[in-house]
Amino acid sequence: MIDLRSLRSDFPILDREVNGTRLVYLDSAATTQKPQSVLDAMDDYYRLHNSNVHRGAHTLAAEATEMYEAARGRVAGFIGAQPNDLVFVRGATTGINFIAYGWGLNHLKAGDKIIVTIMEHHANIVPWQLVSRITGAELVYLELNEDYTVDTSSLEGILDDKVKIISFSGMSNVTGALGPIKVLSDAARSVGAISVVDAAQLVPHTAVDVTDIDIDFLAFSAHKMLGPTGIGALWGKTERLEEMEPTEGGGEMINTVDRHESTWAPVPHKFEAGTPPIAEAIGFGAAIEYLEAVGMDVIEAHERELTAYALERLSEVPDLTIYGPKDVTLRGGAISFELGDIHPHDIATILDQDGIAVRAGHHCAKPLMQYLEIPATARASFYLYNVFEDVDALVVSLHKARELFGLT
Amino acid sequence: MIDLRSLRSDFPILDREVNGTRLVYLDSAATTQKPQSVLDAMDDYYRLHNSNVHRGAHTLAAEATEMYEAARGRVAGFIGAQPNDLVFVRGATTGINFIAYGWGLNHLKAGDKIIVTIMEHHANIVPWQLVSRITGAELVYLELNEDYTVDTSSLEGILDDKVKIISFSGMSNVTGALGPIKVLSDAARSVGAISVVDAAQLVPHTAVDVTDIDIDFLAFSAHKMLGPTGIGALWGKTERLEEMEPTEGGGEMINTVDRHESTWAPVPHKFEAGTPPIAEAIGFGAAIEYLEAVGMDVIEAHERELTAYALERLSEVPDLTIYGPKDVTLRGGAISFELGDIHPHDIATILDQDGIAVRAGHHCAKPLMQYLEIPATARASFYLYNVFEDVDALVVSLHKARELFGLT
Amino acid sequence: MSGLDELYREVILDHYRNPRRRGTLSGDYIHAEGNNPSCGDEFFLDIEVSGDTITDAAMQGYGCSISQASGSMMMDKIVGMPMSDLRELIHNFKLMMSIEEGDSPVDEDRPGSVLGDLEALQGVRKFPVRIKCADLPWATLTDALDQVSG
Amino acid sequence: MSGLDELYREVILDHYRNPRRRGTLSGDYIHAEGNNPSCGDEFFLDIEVSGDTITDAAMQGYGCSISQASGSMMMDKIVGMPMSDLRELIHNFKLMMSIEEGDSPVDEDRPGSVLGDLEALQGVRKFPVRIKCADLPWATLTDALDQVSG
Ligand SMILES: Cc1ncc(COP(=O)(O)O)c(C=O)c1O
Ligand SMILES: Cc1ncc(COP(=O)(O)O)c(C=O)c1O
Repeated sequence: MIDLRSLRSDFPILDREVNGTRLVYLDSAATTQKPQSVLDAMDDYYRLHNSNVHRGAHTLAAEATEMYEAARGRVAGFIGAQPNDLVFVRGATTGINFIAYGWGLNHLKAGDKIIVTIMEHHANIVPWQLVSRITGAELVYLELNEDYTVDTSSLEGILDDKVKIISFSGMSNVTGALGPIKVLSDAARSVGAISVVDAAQLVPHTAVDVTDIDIDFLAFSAHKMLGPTGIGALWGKTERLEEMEPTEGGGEMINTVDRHESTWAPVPHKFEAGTPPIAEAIGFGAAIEYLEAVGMDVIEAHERELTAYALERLSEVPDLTIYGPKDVTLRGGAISFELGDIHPHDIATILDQDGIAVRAGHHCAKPLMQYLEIPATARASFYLYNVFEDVDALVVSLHKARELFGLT
Repeated sequence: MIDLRSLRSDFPILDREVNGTRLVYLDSAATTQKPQSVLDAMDDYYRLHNSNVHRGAHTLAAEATEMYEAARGRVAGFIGAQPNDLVFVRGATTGINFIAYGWGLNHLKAGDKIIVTIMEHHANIVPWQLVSRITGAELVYLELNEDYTVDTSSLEGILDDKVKIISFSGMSNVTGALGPIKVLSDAARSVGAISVVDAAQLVPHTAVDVTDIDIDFLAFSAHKMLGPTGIGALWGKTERLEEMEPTEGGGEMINTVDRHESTWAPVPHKFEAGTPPIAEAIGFGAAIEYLEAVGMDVIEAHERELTAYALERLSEVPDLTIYGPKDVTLRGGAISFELGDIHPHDIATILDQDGIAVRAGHHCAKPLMQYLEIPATARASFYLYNVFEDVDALVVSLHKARELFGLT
Repeated sequence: MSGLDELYREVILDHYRNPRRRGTLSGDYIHAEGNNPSCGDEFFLDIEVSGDTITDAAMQGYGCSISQASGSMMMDKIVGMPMSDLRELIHNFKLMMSIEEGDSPVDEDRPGSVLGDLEALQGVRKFPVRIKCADLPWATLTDALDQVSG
Repeated sequence: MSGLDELYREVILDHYRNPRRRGTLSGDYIHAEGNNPSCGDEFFLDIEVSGDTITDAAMQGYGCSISQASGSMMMDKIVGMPMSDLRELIHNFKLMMSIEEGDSPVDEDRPGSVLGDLEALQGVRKFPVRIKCADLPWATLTDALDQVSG
């Protein structure tokens, strides 16, 4: 059994009490807590090196630029990528929007198809709806198997040379199901389409190497992997990034600007208009450093054990229904459930009284909720700092909820 | 004489040495330094309240949401606006792009005119070029008077009902010249156009009340006013924001999402897709609190004195040419200059050896450089923490540069 | 009483599980819809008005115990009421939930005393994030009223 | 010598103020353009090649003393050189500027010793942000070479 208990002291917030008891944070799929080293890295930047990047010949500017670009290198290295193929963006949402508007708009036409899955987060649905509305392309959904994994058998009837983009989640933030990366990227390639992976839940929890998985774009957020808010990464194959139109105009993304015409800087700068999130990039780099020091294999194994334990303990709670794969090799550590007729919002309130933080709602996945014919779920999700006692506390509190609502 | 010297100890970086001497930071137009209180506010958030906003029924989520929305209220209040009319964006650049794509795209058609001025930052040029390219609208430039202020007399020949947008800087980051807000917003109104103010350099240095100046949109960045990187604000009149199309799709900006259709959340949330820059918003709020405690009138008066002193001292340096108004009532504290045939980049390097940080280059204002027929300038710029000795140090170092380059 | 016991009173769970006047109206009626995008709760309201009086009402929707019980209790309260009294009822409710402030004929210590059964929702005040749950049906009712008054 | 004195050697200021071979070529020549968007420096290069030898060259551009002097010195150096030696020259220059690493016939302590006048640019190494200034003409030359070699 992997015990990462000693890491907990690196996370200041875990010392906090909520409603008079220890914080049991089971909401890492929404956002993760930050280790001291990430806060220190940003503080150090602001206290000693703060300056705008890329524009100055003075010492602070040179230091800030070097720190910013070193962070790019670190984040790129984490997914096996070249620094110049990694664009810093506001988060996974902005990353996917950049792909939709920057690549989609100028590659889609009426009648083309974009394939997504029914388990997507709104961040991987709404941008495609917006771009479809402009281009006349059609959004086609893959549905789910009995075990909540994506049903790729229906691809057969959909896949043709009208398909230009297959965009899917590497891991569902609702069911925890892993996305069929290989099947869908192969399918995309077979018809000359590109594959886009929404990796907001994948990259934080699993080692990902973009040279291993043959995809075209990948987007993720720092705040879901120990890093700060306000930053994420968009990775693309060099050729794909070069095919993309700039998504925002402004300083730093240009080569020349005349009154009426401009030319663009090389990627990745072409997509980083204006002052970038500098401190955030540095904090992101520090988060990666922390994750690498622990080891993604260790983190993944730890989460798998926790998830297996949680699935087992939760199955003992009467009236509890889990929405997601039972097989831990098919899933990550986000566990959605219902408890009898107790609304998830009520569950969250009751758990919160015991210091337990879970999400309740549609988890920004309304089409999935409609598909599963449920309006909402409660969701517990794990990260490296969670311990088995957190699961125990959850189960105790769920029994309390049953009692309060008179479930017998 | 206003002396804000005692504030300097609030800024940790000002204790730092650069190349063995005290840091003389004259690059606040690029980005400003941060007081301890701003760093503490973000640290406090991460250490005690970190959670995603708007989505959770647990205590941390409620606290984070309250802090985030309180920050919105504070930033809005700073410019005399209602919280719901203020959108948190990545920075001024993103703010202007949102206006260009969100409002411009669906209000412009071939033959329409967008008026900007020749003193604009690329952030207020390139987005309009991009949108013009799509819509067929035409970008028209106002040029400058002898004293570097915007020549509004040429409006006469341009102003007609083809004009849909007049977008201009409230203060130039190159010449320091204030923008003719009243003349241009009146002009816009007279032909039913909207007025957009790039306030990246204005709001940090002058009290702005959007109920006083009758404009439609205003954008600015936190990092240029003591706040963190990664966040800025886009303010718009309620009706204008409601006319805008969403600029990014994703979580939190929706009302309902079906497989093929979605509807949007009310403003400002409609424009805040995904996890917002939460810690950054809180830091932004703390920066505003700091500025309000000092008083914008005091800050403005202090900078005016510093600028007057600097203009006087610089005029004593042989071979030095200033590009900007001489009259301090027409300008802010960004001073661009050339020194004989010493390239600005060389000036910056020489000054840096004395710990003095200035910018050198085109300052993201290439059309202005072309117009002035200079390829680059050196620029010194001030903020509340600068003192008269900073100007003295600058002048001494400029004499040294002349010597090194053998100017006599 | 613990906060949770105060929140989940028996009468609330009863209304949650046995909502009054669930369904839709037919004929001539006013329809309004409310939803809470952050949690997904929905509330659909039909009211029938004859002269100045609400003569019938029906609700549909889905959501947590608080939003649904609040709606169910609201139904009980409004049928038979003169339209002219509705704004005050809404105000008194919002007063109890600390959504609105102001003078009112309300007992400081028991702001819900004029509200009958609805007083059971007073415990929600200790759970600020849940206030918007309790308010959803009332916001929908306000919407319906606005349709009538123009 | 202080860092600044080392950076702004007399020979550099001389090349800055009196750039060699400023202008353009006519007839048959290779043209390449380089610029440094972050500071605005520009460098335009024309080279004339006969057989394997650079027989003429001209430059235009604008920029700081370092980029312009580096270009001017480069002009002096390359005219008359066999094309086949250019890559090595560029490599040696980049070695001196610590842009590239590698074995070379270069003196560890005086990596610029094989470069003649250009050795004066060695002082730039102490100013890392200025290295890209010194490199601009050389990046442009590389571009010109790539045009020839395909
Ligand atoms: C006048 C002006 N507008 C816009 C910007 C862009 O601001 P940011 O880089 O923070 O997006 C700047 C800052 O460089 C500026 O000075
Ligand atoms: C699967 C998935 N995709 C995308 C996102 C959006 O990430 P962000 O809100 O950081 O932009 C999330 C996070 O909520 C997610 O879970």
